Amino acid sequence: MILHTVNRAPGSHAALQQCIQALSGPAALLLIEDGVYGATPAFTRLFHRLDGTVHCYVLAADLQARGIDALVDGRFQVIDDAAFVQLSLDCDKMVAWY
Amino acid sequence: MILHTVNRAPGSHAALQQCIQALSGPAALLLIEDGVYGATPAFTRLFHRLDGTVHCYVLAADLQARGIDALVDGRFQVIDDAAFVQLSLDCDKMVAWY
Amino acid sequence: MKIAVLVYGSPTASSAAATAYRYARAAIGLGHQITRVFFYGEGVHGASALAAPPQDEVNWGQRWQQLAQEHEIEMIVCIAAALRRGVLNQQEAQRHGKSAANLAAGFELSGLGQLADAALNSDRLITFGG
Amino acid sequence: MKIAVLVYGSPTASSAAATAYRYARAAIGLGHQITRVFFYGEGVHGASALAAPPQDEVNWGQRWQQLAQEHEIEMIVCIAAALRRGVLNQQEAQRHGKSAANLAAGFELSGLGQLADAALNSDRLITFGG
Amino acid sequence: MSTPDKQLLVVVGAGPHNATRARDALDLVLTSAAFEIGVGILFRDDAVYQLLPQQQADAIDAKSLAANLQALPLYDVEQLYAPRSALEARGLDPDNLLLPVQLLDDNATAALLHSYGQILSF
Amino acid sequence: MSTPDKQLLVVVGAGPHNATRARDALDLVLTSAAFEIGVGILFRDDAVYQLLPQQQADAIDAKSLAANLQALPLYDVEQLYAPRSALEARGLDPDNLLLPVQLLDDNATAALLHSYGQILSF
Repeated sequence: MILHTVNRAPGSHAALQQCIQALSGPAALLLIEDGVYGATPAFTRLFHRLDGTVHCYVLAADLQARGIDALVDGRFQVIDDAAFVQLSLDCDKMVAWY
Repeated sequence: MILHTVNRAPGSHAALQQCIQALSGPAALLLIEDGVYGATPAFTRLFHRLDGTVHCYVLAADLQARGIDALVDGRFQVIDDAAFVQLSLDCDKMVAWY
Repeated sequence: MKIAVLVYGSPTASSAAATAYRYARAAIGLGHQITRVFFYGEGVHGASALAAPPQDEVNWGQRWQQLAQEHEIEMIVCIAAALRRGVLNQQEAQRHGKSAANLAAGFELSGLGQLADAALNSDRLITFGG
Repeated sequence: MKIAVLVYGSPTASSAAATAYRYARAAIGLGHQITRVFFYGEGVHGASALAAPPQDEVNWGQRWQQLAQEHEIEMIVCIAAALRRGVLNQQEAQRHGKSAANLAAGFELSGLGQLADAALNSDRLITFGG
Repeated sequence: MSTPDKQLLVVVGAGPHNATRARDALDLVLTSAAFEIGVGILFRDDAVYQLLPQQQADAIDAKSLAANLQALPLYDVEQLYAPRSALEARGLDPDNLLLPVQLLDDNATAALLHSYGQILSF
Repeated sequence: MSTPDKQLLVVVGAGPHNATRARDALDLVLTSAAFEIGVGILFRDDAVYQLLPQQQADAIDAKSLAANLQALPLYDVEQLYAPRSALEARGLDPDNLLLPVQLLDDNATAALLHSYGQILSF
């Protein structure tokens, strides 16, 4: 299983779209840094083509820093740094989209 | 008159779209650096909302470096560095989109 | 598990150094080993000894130094990327006729082979882009 | 015309320094005056004396030095941005207890007032973003 | 205060933690105000994220930008603008921002750029 | 050549003159090949611009990336891929590229990522 991370804001940068276009399950998609803006409802349409074998996560600290912890779409599981580490080990390899 | 410059590739970055959305004539729009990819036919749809009071330019050296001088859409006037200087002086002020 | 980390982003123009640091600290906290951190591209600026950020901002280079010392982490800075950006040790400063060196203690200049090796011989390689 | 230039991009992570240089040279060729170049944000890395790019690549800092010397251009590096990124002159190196200075000759550390002044008191201010 | 043709508009397009762009823009605004230059700010595109309340920068060991933004009125910087479309595209509530910004439709944003004597963008 | 699970895929998403990303990716590929590590390259999104013929880097005083890319076959790096959709979205002719890349539909691109033992992205 591949872990995909995205760290760019979807309002300015195509990294999230590019990742989703090249992604097939089983996979984990983790939004970090400015990528966490992608977990807000305004961008849910980007995720429609993903099926149930792609699990979506978002990093808690980056949400808090940006004041959007209360805006996260239900598709996402909010995880802390330790869970990020565990996720990266549960996956065989990773692709960073930036 | 305002000179708007855009230096990001439209395939990865929203700068060109963002510029066009906030632009009204009379104005000059100059694509430079990776922004020159925006002068190729694949992106002409982005320019449809501009009227005849917005003049579109693209920087010659950046086209040549990227091997796309033969692909420039007819809407654009290809200019050299000296013409860039003259254009920046013909305008009162500039906004760099990046 | 043995984990290697790639930092490919400027400490001031990206969050790569900060996020990678938080990841590494969490991994160590869970009992894993961070074997090597490789700084490449703009990431090499994080190895400058001369950075003097405001007192209420974090100096990420210093944070990495401390973590590396406490947990025996190799901190490798890509030598080609560093030369191009003006991050030099004494030896390279002399070789290129430069007036000073600025590579922070605890960091080592080396080649890309160290990254290729980390990719294939660690249990995981985690990339933090810029 | 009196033209000021803002370079707001790393010389290695953006083309800002290169494009600004070509613009400045063309302006001088047309008989205009480049009064000041202000390096801000990641742009301050362009003022490092330690950069040692491969011999077949341009050292943009050196190009700026030559142009500035020939045409009496003020080259101002934002002091706050430079400190944060480890670009220091002798005085700042001493003040912050750093082992060396690395600001290239011909560049001067100063405050943001020099940018605000350039914006309002030049005929044009041309920004090259990163 | 200076005449309109000598006023400066600082345009910022980056979120609060995207490099130092937001802080660099703000520092230029505060410097200009200290020099008694009339100065306004346009928060375009992702920069509207700077205006969100409840940002906790310490969660990522960063310095709070919001605290500095909220000090703008103390420096008599009161020409604060944001395109309504930038907030809408990001699903943000214009009634819940940490600064009193004037919301502009896209035509008004374009007109704003024309109205200032000088523009600097980040 | 190494077994598939020990092979490395270098994914690059940047054009030829966007920072040093393209060159950094290529340098890692050449280093890996020198260490006799099996290595492939996926040119995704804007990276397909690297494959355009007739780039004249000297027009902006830059070093030619194309020259180095064309040397890849000499180093036995022959696993070269690009998504067909990336070329189409940019209006580029797949029959006029400076390297013989294998074109993939989006499903095949996703499958490619799964097939390599390790991935590094730029």
